[in-house]
Amino acid sequence: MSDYALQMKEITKEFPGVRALDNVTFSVHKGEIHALCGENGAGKSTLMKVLSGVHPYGSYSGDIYVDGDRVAFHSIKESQEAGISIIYQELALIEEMSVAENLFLSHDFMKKGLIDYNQLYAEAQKWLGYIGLNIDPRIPISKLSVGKQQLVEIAKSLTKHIDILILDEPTASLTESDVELLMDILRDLKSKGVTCIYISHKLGEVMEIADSVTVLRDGQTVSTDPIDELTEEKIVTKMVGRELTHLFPYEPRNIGENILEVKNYTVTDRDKTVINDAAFTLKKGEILGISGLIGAGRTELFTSLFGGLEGKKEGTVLIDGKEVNIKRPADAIEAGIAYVSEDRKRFGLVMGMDIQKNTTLAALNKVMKNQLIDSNLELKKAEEITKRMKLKAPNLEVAVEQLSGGNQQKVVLSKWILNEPKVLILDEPTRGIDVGAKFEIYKIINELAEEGVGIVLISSELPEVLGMSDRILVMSEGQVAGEYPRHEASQEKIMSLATGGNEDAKSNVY
Amino acid sequence: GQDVANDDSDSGDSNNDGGDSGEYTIGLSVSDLQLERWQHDRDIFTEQAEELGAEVLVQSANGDSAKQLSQIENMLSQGIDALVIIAVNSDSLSSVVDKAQEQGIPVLAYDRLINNTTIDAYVSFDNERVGEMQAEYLTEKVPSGKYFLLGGAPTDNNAQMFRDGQMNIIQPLVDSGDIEIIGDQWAEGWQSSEALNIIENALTANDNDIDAIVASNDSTAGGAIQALEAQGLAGEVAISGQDADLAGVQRIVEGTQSMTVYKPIKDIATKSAEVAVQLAKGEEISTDDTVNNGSMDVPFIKLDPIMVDKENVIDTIIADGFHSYDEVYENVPEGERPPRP
Amino acid sequence: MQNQTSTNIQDVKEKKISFKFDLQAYTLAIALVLIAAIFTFFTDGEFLSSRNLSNLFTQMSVIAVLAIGMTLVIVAGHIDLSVGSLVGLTGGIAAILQVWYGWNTISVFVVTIIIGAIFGLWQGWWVAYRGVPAFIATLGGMLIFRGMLIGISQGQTVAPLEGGFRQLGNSYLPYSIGYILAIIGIISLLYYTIRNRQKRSKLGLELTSGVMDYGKITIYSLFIMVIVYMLNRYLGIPVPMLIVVALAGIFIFISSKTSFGRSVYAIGGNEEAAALSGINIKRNVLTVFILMGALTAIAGLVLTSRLNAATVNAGDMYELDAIAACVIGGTSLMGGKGKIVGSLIGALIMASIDNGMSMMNIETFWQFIVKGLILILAVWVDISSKRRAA
Amino acid sequence: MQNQTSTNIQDVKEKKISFKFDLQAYTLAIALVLIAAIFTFFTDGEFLSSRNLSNLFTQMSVIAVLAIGMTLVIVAGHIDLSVGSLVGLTGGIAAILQVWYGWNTISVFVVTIIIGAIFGLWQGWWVAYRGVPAFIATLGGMLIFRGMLIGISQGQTVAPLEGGFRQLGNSYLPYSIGYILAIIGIISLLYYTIRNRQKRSKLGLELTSGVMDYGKITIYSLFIMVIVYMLNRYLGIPVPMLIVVALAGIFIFISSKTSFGRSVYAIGGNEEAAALSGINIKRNVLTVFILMGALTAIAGLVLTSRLNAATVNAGDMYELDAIAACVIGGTSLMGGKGKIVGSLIGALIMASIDNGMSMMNIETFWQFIVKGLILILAVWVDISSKRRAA
Ligand SMILES: Nc1ncnc2c1ncn2[C@@H]1O[C@H](COP(=O)(O)OP(=O)(O)OP(=O)(O)O)[C@@H](O)[C@H]1O
Ligand SMILES: Nc1ncnc2c1ncn2[C@@H]1O[C@H](COP(=O)(O)OP(=O)(O)OP(=O)(O)O)[C@@H](O)[C@H]1O
Ligand SMILES: O[C@@H]1[C@@H](O)[C@H](O)OC[C@H]1O
Ligand SMILES: [Mg+2]
Ligand SMILES: [Mg+2]
Repeated sequence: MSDYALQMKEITKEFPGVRALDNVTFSVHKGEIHALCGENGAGKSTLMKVLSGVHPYGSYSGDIYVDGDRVAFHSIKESQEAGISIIYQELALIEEMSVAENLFLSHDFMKKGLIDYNQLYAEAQKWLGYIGLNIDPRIPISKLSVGKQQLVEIAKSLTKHIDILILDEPTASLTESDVELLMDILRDLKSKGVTCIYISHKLGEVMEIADSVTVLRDGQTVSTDPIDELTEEKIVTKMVGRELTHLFPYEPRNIGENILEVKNYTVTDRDKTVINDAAFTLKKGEILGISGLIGAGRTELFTSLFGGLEGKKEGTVLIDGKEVNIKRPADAIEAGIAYVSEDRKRFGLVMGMDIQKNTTLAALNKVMKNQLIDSNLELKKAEEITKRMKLKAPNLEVAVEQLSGGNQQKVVLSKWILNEPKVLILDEPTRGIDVGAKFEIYKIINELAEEGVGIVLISSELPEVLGMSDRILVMSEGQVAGEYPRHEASQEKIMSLATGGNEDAKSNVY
Repeated sequence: GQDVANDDSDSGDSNNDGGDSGEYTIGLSVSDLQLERWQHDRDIFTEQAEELGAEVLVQSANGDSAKQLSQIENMLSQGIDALVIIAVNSDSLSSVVDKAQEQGIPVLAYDRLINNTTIDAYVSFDNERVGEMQAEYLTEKVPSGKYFLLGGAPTDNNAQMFRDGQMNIIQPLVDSGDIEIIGDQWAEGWQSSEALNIIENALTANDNDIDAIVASNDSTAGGAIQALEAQGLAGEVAISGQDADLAGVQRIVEGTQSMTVYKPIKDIATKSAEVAVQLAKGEEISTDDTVNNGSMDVPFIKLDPIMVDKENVIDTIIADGFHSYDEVYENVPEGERPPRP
Repeated sequence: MQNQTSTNIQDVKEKKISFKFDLQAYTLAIALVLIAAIFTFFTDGEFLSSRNLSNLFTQMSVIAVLAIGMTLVIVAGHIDLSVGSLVGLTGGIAAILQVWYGWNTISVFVVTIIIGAIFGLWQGWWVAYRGVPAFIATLGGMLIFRGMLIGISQGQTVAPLEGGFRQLGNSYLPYSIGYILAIIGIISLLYYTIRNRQKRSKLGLELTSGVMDYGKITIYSLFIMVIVYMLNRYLGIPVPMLIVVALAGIFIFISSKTSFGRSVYAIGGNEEAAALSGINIKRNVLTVFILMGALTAIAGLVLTSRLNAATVNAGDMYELDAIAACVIGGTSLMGGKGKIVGSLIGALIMASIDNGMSMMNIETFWQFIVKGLILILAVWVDISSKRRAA
Repeated sequence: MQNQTSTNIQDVKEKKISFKFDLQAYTLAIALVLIAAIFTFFTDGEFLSSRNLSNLFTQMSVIAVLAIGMTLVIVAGHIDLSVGSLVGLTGGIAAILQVWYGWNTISVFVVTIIIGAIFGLWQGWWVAYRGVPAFIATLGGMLIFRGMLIGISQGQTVAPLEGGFRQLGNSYLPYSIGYILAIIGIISLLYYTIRNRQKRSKLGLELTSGVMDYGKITIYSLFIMVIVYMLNRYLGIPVPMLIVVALAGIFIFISSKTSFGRSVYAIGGNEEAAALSGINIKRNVLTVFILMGALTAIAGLVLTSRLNAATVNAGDMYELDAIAACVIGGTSLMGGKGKIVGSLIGALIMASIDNGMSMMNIETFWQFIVKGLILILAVWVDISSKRRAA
């Protein structure tokens, strides 16, 4: 018997116009946690989809060995039966269905004849408990935030019999504490002999959990090394093909006048107070970080300010010192606000539309002449902005649904930056983005701030908030819990505010 | 100012396609084949015309007047010698008939008149007369009482004409107070299921107190009779019909339907075939009657519809060979059948 | 600590959700009650008479059977435009087998249903395995089946049927059997609830309040008894209604209790996610169409039996009524959402409108207009009350 | 280094994709050509005769006009089942205004189109502002409009029309004007391409190869000239065809060059994302329905003119043909995707099947069956060749 749980040899996979995998070789030892790293579009997800039968046998070339035996999966079911379970980068959940039903969607438990719902719920509750999610398994998935959905997705794969577990960016929308929980689960699984393949752009996690790391670049294998021979910097260098010195390119800037002022802002949605008496300011050229736990109401506060949330709003919003009344997103755009949503698939992109049209969707007036869309001008603008974002795509006429996750995120960013906003709200803007690209995005954020744009950076990654912001606002349970200027902020202080501790920082609110 | 003459030579070779089967080609455009009778019309017409040495192209328009228009256009471009039309709608074919006339192709209106254009002959029963016959029969059997009017498709022009005929007879009796109209409903698409629901509801609303149902054809009568049957009223309530569909005639001999109006299809089809072949040959035709269609007096070959009830089935429908004795009496016990003719 | 917080928020939400959920199911019933009230008023109570209720349930039966299958088809994210034609064709085949070839009723039924399933399979194959959009595959079917019917029947009305066949659509259950069935229904409802509560408490799951559970049962039982009593005051439960209830029961069971049923909802909800979860999309979609075909054949049999004849234009446009019943009942044409009970209420609403207006003897053109308006209003009432509740 | 690589890859990729793109647009045309070839063979060439082409284009015109609007409606994620009835109603109103009230043709046209737009607005209002699913709102419309038509026409056919009205559907352009229009078309094509190339090079955008661009123009020009020549060999370009071409031009322009058009695609593709991009969903959806209403009125005028009469059942079921044309043409019923050109080819395919079979004098019931089969096969050919290309 082989001591490899998995070997993939000379795998080549082409999409129309794209060679996503080019002779990739990839071997994983039994019982190890093997990280797979690479830039956006390097081919990580594609490699895993080849393995799991999403791209069935025959649609790629090369050989796959599981436990030393050559396998040829024609369908996802076959790979499942062989003990391979995968958590996809894009959530594979049915919105209308309950948490419990989603958990056992493809489980033997559902397959054998009739469904015993009581058993299903009991079983579901057990698994949810295991991953630390205390929710009623009967509520529909659509009621959960992306982070919680991600946890359900993880639980879903654990319910099956697994020899090899693949996690494609499982932590993209998790908070630190949930990430810790996941790490514990992985260690637990490892101790039970499960082999894990772990894909993440968060190299800290990789260093913490992985036993060895394979790096892909442009569809080719760069190297496979044991973890003790690697550092974060080394991995980055292998990934991007050059050295990247510091991750957060923060530079002190001139911070100008108040550009956005929010006072006594309260949102109620059908008797439920969603945002309670929020107040804060944002200055020209300032980067304001927003931190908080999942469900703290960060997204709700800013979507509401942007006019994208139903419910009754009270309070004052001033832009450039003038009071504005934003009823719908069009008003916000008019007033110079842009909002990059955290859920790009649902709120950010028209997936079936091509890149060019997606980038100009919120800024059509910028590409119109005499009331008509000038497609050449449109192409020009789209090319400029996507070049600046270092978007990787065959051309601008492909539908965004064909892009890798990270590149989709860049399209969303392009779309809003093209709008030349005064206030740019970024909700988890680097979710699923590789280090190299992250660095580019940070640079762009800095550039924009330098140009005088006021930037709101909502992020669940504390290092990002700490590294980029001039000032950090912490939210908790629909309220602004407090704030720290850059030099006073630290992980501990923020966490304590976010969980409702630290009374004295609350008085810091202006 | 267009030169129409050039078309045939250009698009070429479409004129008399060299007499492979017959010397003449007749185009027959049928309204639809969803009603039983038109199939008989088509079959008999074709058979007769072929006997007279003509070839027949048949198309059916599924009751869609625009489709019929298109189909006739297509026929015209195949170089026919005469055109026979069972119009979906009497008023909606004038432009294409004009076209045919421009090309010198004679047109015969079959069963339904075509208005506001030039046509060469019209062979038909009178639709209003059909309605009158239905009402005459019922009012004779049930001179006073509660009448329910069951119309045909609200979107069929002919249904309106039958109703006009019925009212010619019934209205005076309504005015005199002998007859009370307790309901007036129309069955979409002449569907029996619609008729069934309508009569079920009518019986319910009137506590089964209905004396006669003026149904405009046999398929709607069929549905209505099902509703009567469920109340044990089949045969008790007088009900009219039209077309002498086999199922209808069977109901008549079984006593559940009072009458039907038989439009001797053999007559109309045979006569039309004769006239069509004459027209194709370019011969003159002579008729006694004419009817005005809004733009001319059309030579009219008028055929009489025949009222059929239990008494005269054998002398009319069976004698004509429209349905056979065995078919018609299939569900009647041997002993109760009238003697075989 | 964090978990603590989120659990609290969660609890509040949850209660709201379960309350909302119940309301969602009943909001459509409100529209139905309104419609019934209006017609009852205008017909001096006739509309709710035993006899008319009996008519109403019989009149809705064909569309209701179709709507049951159509719900599955639409939930799976597809559509079936061919059901009207197929009702005609299967009904025609059944009548021809009996009237022209003298087959006995049972063999006719069995063969017709099998034929329906085969036609369903044909369409499902194009949709599932050849990727032809259901709209086109079944539009094709609509034409093909109608053509076949015209071809084989030569345009003739095929009638009359034998007694056994005729009873399918035209007979009633004896009173006693009606009551027995009702009581069996109520007892099993009770049994099921009690067993369910026991199981839940054994598994340590949260229990819904007993008042709620038993209250519901009381209401349902009352409802069942009243309906059966009303129908028994006339001729008894009509057989077509029994067929609808039985099929509805079976298909509600299939859709909620079997993995096939859940897969259908998953496929319609998010085909990609369903595929990634290892659900066999093709086979399940094929099955949906086969079932639709079989149900259509049953509808064809009921219609033919009711008319005691098969006509060439039978079933014309029924697809529209069946789809409308589903949409009124809250089924989303985008797939993934929809309930059989809703579709049945939808079918009942449609039948009520037709029935009520013909009872009132409204002029034909007004019937078209009023029906159109009521449809829009009924769905609007449903939607806006749902929205308020949400 | 990295950029370098990706740019290189980019170049190679681009060519492949742009080829694919073209193929996608033409794969449906392949199905059309196949169908035409088969019919031409079976009719000894008659199918492609000048005269029959003229017929064909006229016969497809009403559905084509509807399909143009329906494409927008479906792309926006909705559906319109009322177009058939509304064709009938607007046509009926037009005929009544002229025949019964003696209005002149121009006023009749203007008023009818306005009325169509108002009915569209009524439906759009329910859909956009009241949240009633389009299926129900327009199913209601279907009934209401048909009822209104029966009511106002009292079931009668309204005929005949005046000369001016009649010409709309029944006349032809003089040969010379046909050629002049063709030449104007070709010149503007050329002008547009040249100006576009200039602009692109001014903006520093990559230029598609001149051979490609001018090659395309040559092919299009040839195509235009051949069609015009063929039609002029008979009576000239039929006016209904001219109307279709003009409307198609206008709506292709609207859908690709205006922010309204772009918004419609975005709304259908992802309504939530569109809303957050500042697009006013309600107003745009309303506009789509208003346009659909106006186009339907135009279709109604053409049909009435062609029939020289307004009948009570005119337009019956046209919604199905219009939707089918769109779906055949690649428009997705899920919204967001679809092209007017595709829908026009779809309409042409449908008309060709009807026309070809009637030229072949196939028996009616076979016509149903064959049409159904061809529909399925045509779409399948389209889909599978696209898939192969992808
Ligand atoms: N279905 C598809 N059709 C066409 N191209 C695809 C498809 N899926 C992936 N690609 C392309 O294949 C390449 C590799 O994509 P993949 O999703 O594997 O990247 P990744 O390494 O997972 O990136 P990320 O970190 O952004 O998720 C990309 O260029 C992408 O555009
Ligand atoms: N459509 C919805 N229906 C029900 N609950 C919702 C909905 N959207 C959000 N919520 C809940 O409202 C709370 C606030 O969510 P919000 O997304 O604003 O939090 P957040 O601080 O941005 O967290 P995250 O990191 O998940 O984005 C969460 O508990 C979330 O689950
Ligand atoms: O014979 C009748 C025909 O004339 C009418 O048009 O449609 C119904 C038929 O019954
Ligand atoms: Mg990926
Ligand atoms: Mg958030």
